[in-house]
Amino acid sequence: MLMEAIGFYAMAMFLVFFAFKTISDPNPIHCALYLSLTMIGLAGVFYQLDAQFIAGVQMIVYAGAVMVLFVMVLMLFDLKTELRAFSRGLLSGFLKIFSAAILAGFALGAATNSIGIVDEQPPKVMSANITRDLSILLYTKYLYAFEALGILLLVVAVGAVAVSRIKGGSHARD
Amino acid sequence: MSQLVPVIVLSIFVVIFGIIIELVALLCSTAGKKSATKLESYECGLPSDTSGTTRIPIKFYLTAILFILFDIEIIFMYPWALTYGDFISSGLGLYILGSMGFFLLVFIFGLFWEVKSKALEWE
Amino acid sequence: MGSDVFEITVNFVKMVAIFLMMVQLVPLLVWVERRGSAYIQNRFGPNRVGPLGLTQLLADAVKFITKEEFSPAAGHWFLFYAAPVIALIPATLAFGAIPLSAPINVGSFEMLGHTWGPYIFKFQSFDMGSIGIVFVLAVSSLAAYSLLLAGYGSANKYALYGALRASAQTISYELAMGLSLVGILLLFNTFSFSEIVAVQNGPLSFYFFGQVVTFSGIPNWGIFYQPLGALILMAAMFAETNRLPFDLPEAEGELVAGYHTEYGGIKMNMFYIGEYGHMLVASGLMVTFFFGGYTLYPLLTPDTVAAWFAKLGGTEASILTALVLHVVFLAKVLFFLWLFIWVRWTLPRFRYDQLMDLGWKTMLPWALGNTIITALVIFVMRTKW
Amino acid sequence: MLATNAEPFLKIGLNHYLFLSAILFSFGMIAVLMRKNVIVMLMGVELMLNAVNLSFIAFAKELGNLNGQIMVFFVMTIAAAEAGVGLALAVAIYKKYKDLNIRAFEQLRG
Repeated sequence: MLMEAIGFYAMAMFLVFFAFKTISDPNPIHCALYLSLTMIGLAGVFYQLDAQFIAGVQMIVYAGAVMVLFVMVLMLFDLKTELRAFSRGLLSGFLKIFSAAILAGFALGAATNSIGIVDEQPPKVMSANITRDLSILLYTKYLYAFEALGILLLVVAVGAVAVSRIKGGSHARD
Repeated sequence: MSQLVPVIVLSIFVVIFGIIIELVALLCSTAGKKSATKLESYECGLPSDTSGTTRIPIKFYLTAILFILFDIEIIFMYPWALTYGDFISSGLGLYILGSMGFFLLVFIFGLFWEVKSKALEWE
Repeated sequence: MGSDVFEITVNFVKMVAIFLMMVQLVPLLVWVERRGSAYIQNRFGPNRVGPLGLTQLLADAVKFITKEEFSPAAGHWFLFYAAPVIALIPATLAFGAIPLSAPINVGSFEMLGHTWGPYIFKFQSFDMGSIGIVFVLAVSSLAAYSLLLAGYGSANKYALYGALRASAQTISYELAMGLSLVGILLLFNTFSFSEIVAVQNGPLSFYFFGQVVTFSGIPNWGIFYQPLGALILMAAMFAETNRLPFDLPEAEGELVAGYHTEYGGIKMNMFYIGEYGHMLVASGLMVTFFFGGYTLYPLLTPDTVAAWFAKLGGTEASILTALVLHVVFLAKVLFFLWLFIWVRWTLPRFRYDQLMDLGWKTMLPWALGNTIITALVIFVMRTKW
Repeated sequence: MLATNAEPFLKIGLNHYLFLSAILFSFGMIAVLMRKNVIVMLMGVELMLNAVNLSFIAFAKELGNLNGQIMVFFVMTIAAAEAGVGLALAVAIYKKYKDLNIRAFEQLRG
């Protein structure tokens, strides 16, 4: 129990630290790198929660693909450190901070209040081969969603190519 | 959890190993004169011109996004490959083949469209 | 990592030893590569320092360490120094998950007035169990980061362009690599390395219209079912390791030295360790998926080798068996490493558009076709008509 | 006595993971609300989605039910697609206005 707690708190501190760096660092490329570290840490947490295959997918899709795309795009732009990383404006700034604080409070409060909603149950034993059960479930109960995702990915591929073809400069501000 | 500990330990070990090697190299390095020219980015001997944005072709970015989309489709095939034998031996072979066949059809259509629309052309 | 001090220590030492094995292979391979290329091109290669030029490696190491250290002023020094360290991680972690030999069974013994219970030590850094293959793919997908960091940290146009080229190439060929493995997974229906090795340790046997057909004397290797998959995996691995004929990121005619233009000395060498580590992982994966891993049915299987040492009994027999099987594995891996070097000095370099065309328009469709045909054949053959 | 007091902190259960998830979600939300750079805002969205994934997986483990994991699979797919399209739009905007400030999007009409 003690080792488990130490593992959890170490992992949680890792995640919270890098998530904080993600949103607070002025240089966008650093943000992307911190976020990819957060993703890798989350994959570790998923693994610990008996979602081994999902953890692998998290690494491949998020850390290995999406964040590489983010870093590549940021290099494409050649952005320097932003002097004013956070948006300003007195009223809107106040409103933003206020709403962020309220929403964060709601999220934390919901998490705190959900103690006891799920009854104390004897820990259910996950089957020996979770990945196999997961795939059987994916191709039977969720077959429709799976096929729909296939079509969604096709649409996104077509859309991304179309958007990237937009010619720049013809209607520029100046 | 117990399976994850060695992975974390090995990663930390490798990082420490790398840092130690770099530190040793830093200690043993021959001291040279640090001139502004030496610290400049290497550009074949011409005076470096680091001002101005480096213009990177949009192609790289487009390749990366298409990679993400196809990568996800490939990842969906892994659980399929894992349970393919189970489905066949329980008599559901045609079902699993058909359900993946539709997905693959969409995949092939997407790839065909990308090739056709010259999104994958490099010159 | 283990339940008591002895097990934890052994596991840690084992992990470090496997990592150092990977690191140690680099100077040896560099020597083989130099001498081999010289042989191929009818030259001598480094032959002055020591017998056969072997101590050239030591001289090089001294040179690498004593090079002057500096980072470009315009660059980002932390990322510049972090990139070589990060380059080591994916290859190390991926290599750690591949089983290098049969597990060692250690019986209980007395030491320091304490009975240490029976242990089973896997001959690999860590066993990821039922998701081994996904783990290797996941870890090797992180390889793009060190390239991008090197390019960004150097603040050099050639380095940045080389890094973008390298990472675009790496991720493009990752698709073909991932898809070429689907065929072998369809056959063996498992993500676990040890199960894949166990299946291949036997006579060639498959379903033929619902009937099991067995050819005794021929091993049940993946290459006999998936020759195209093996070929695509091998080609994709060449691109993943950024070696000739796919070493466009460092095409010196166009990009000076690609993403390591600004690197010198030991930092450059660490990139080399990463590259050769990737070669090692690639060879290990080829051997494990298509060539029976550490077994060589019918001659050297865990059972037959254990029978040689049956007289010794217990722990010693287990250790010796594991070592013999490890030699089998190493022999296979060294063949593929030599193949990497051989191809490098034989084929010319592609052009970048040819490279991308090969990845997206040739290898991806072929891998897709391989998957579809494999699925259809397996469906027809395994169904009881 | 100490053991019983410390038990809520040492016995890691669903609540701990939900709390972690809530913290990460709040961070993502703050990034979306308060950063100027469009791409960093997209990163905030990714962080929020990941926090939700974490609570899905924690519930899946607690209830011994794999539906949560399947849902995470789908969320990841859609998040990756969303990131792709979002970045495509950001690149298009950058090409037009040479700026990634969220203010540049105010020009987008007609």
